[in-house]
Amino acid sequence: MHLVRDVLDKKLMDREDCPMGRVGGLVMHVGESGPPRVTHILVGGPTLWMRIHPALGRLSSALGQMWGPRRKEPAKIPWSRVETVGREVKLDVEGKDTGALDWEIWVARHIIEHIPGGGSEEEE
Amino acid sequence: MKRLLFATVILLVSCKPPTPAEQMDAILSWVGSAIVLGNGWLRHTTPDTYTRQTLTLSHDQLRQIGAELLKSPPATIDSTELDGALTRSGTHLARMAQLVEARNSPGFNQVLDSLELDQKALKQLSDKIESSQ
Amino acid sequence: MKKILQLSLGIITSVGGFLEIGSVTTAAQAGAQFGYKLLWAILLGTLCLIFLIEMSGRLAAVSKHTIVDAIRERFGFPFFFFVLLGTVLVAFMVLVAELGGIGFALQILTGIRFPWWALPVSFVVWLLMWKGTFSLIENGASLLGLVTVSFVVAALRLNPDWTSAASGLLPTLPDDDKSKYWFLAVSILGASISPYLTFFYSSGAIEDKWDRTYLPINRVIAAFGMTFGGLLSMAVLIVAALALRPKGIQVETFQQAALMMTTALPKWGFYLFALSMLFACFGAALEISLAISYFFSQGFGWNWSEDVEPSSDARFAFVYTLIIGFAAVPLMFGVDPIKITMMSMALTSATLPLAIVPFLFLMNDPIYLGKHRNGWISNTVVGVVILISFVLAVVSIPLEIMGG
Amino acid sequence: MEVNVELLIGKKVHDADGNKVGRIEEFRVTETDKACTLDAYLIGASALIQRLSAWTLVRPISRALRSSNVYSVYEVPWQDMDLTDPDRPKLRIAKADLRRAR
Repeated sequence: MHLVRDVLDKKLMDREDCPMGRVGGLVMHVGESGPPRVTHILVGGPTLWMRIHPALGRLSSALGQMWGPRRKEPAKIPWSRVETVGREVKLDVEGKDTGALDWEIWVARHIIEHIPGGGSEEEE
Repeated sequence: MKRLLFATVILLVSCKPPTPAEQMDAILSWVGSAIVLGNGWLRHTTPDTYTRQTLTLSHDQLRQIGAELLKSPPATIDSTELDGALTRSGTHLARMAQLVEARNSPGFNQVLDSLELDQKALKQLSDKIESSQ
Repeated sequence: MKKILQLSLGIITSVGGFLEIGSVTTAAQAGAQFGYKLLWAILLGTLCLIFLIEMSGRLAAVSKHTIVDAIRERFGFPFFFFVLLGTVLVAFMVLVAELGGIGFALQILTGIRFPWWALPVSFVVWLLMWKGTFSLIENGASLLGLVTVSFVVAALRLNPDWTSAASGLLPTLPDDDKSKYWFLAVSILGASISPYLTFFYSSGAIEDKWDRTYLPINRVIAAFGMTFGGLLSMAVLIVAALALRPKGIQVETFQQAALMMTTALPKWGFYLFALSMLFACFGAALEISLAISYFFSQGFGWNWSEDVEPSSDARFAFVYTLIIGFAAVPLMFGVDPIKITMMSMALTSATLPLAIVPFLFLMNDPIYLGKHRNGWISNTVVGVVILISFVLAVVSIPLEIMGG
Repeated sequence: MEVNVELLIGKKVHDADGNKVGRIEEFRVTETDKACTLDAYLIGASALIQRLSAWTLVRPISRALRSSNVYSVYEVPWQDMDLTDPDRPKLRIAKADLRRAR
């Protein structure tokens, strides 16, 4: 398997087959002995902008502190939760619990549901 | 880099305002539109408001382009003749717009006929300008 | 049986959805100023579009990826972002032009000027997106768009000289006004090869859950739908060449374009033109808004579907809400839709390689397409046409800006 | 030490003697039960083409242009890469000792 071609930027699906973003970054642990291990999948915001330019990454995290769901850390999913890597990356997690859907929920709660016909006030 | 600058300069120099022939084409385009439109209105196939608005627009455009053209009239034609033809068609266009508002078809028909004469005069002038180029 | 129905529906929708303000304005200007001379540009653009549409449907049916999905996955976020920036900016300009087209159609019908229509029109477009489903939007808008077939009727009634029309299918050099000629050629190519159409089409194939069994249908829809669509554009050009050109009328404004069918169809010509523009621009505005939302959602991996409630794909709904709202602003300030149209069509040509070159790479990718990947014919046709459009655009846009 | 894989893409690599080797384009990994370990770094233009899965398009073109350029691709086993400074990846060995993949 190749990390960039087969994993990075692939769509992430949660336990219920709901899309929860794309693989924005991968954290690798490089130890003193033994081969490096991929430990986490990163999703969203600053991780993405950092790939274009570090300054954009910093701007994005600064803006993220002022507006929106105000998450301090990017959503991080342990590699052990990966079920399969195929057309999509299938995860054994609940999308909402990972933080990857924070923005989706924030936009739904703060904007969409305030517009008439925007859908259910309360899900679940 | 130098070559790029050179090319830009050439482009800027080659860029020029519309020629008198192009301005005459634009004027004829507006007069032609007014005539087609007028005929349509007489047959009751174009709505009043649209007809009136478009005639007014033609009038405005004619005045604007005409004024530009008369600032530096081409030497090959008599500029008083051009001025006269432009003024006449302008008046006719304005009159037509009024007559649409008054729904006066017979009167409109008469002015439309005169506008067609203006068109011929303008066309001759335009041909003269074009052939002299 | 179901597939035959889908097939005919597919063709009808592509015909009804083909014309929009860009193709009408560029074809009308070309016909009014150069007669049949620019018919080749429509032919070339339509040929390229047939291949692109077939390719985008094939990619979706075989790999279950839309073009945008695949660009993000294969080329990574930084590259994807630049494609997004360029494509969405141009598509946004086209959206402004379409909304302006609706406003203008309403203006000539009612006499109320188009800036006043900007807000109500945007609101109706948004409301349909908010409440409607994908099939309602695709089928409803394109069925109404079938009124544009009246251009063909008008063209036939004017008895065109078919031999000279046919000679226009081969490119020739103009006698004068060269920069305008090439600029129009570029704008026609841009109006025909609209990338948003391919995004829309491949997203539709995913929404309709296409699989490999749809490959023949896809091929027929692409070939026939786009050919008929291209014929509509040609009809507009022919009508303008026969009805406007002899009277010296150039299409500088929408009001002048509205006269083009009155010669062929004296009684209904004006109203048919107004309704054609109204419905065609309306359908296109919906398609472009959807295409932009699809672009963001697929690229970032958000949930997207036009068939669920807005709160279930909040960011998808948020994007089109924002985009449609912004698009109304320049129109309220009275920006001339015809100018925006001409510029956005030429810019479409200039930015074509941005999205289409990576798309060509994807269509040759054995991982996505296996044995269904492109043959050399598709690669060559699309590659060459894109190259031509790009080169012409880069040369003629500066000329037009300087000269005009 | 934690390293961001996505930020390593495109980074220039030098060998132990300071010679330029190429850019990191791809990472070969082995997926075992619930873990994913790195085998090798792929460096060079060919690694990029392979990452874009673009050989079917590039090969006929380069053949048509009769370009005799053999695109280089180096496969660097994980032991030979020094990522102490992730912005300046280094090899622990000399370029000449590298294995060329393919």
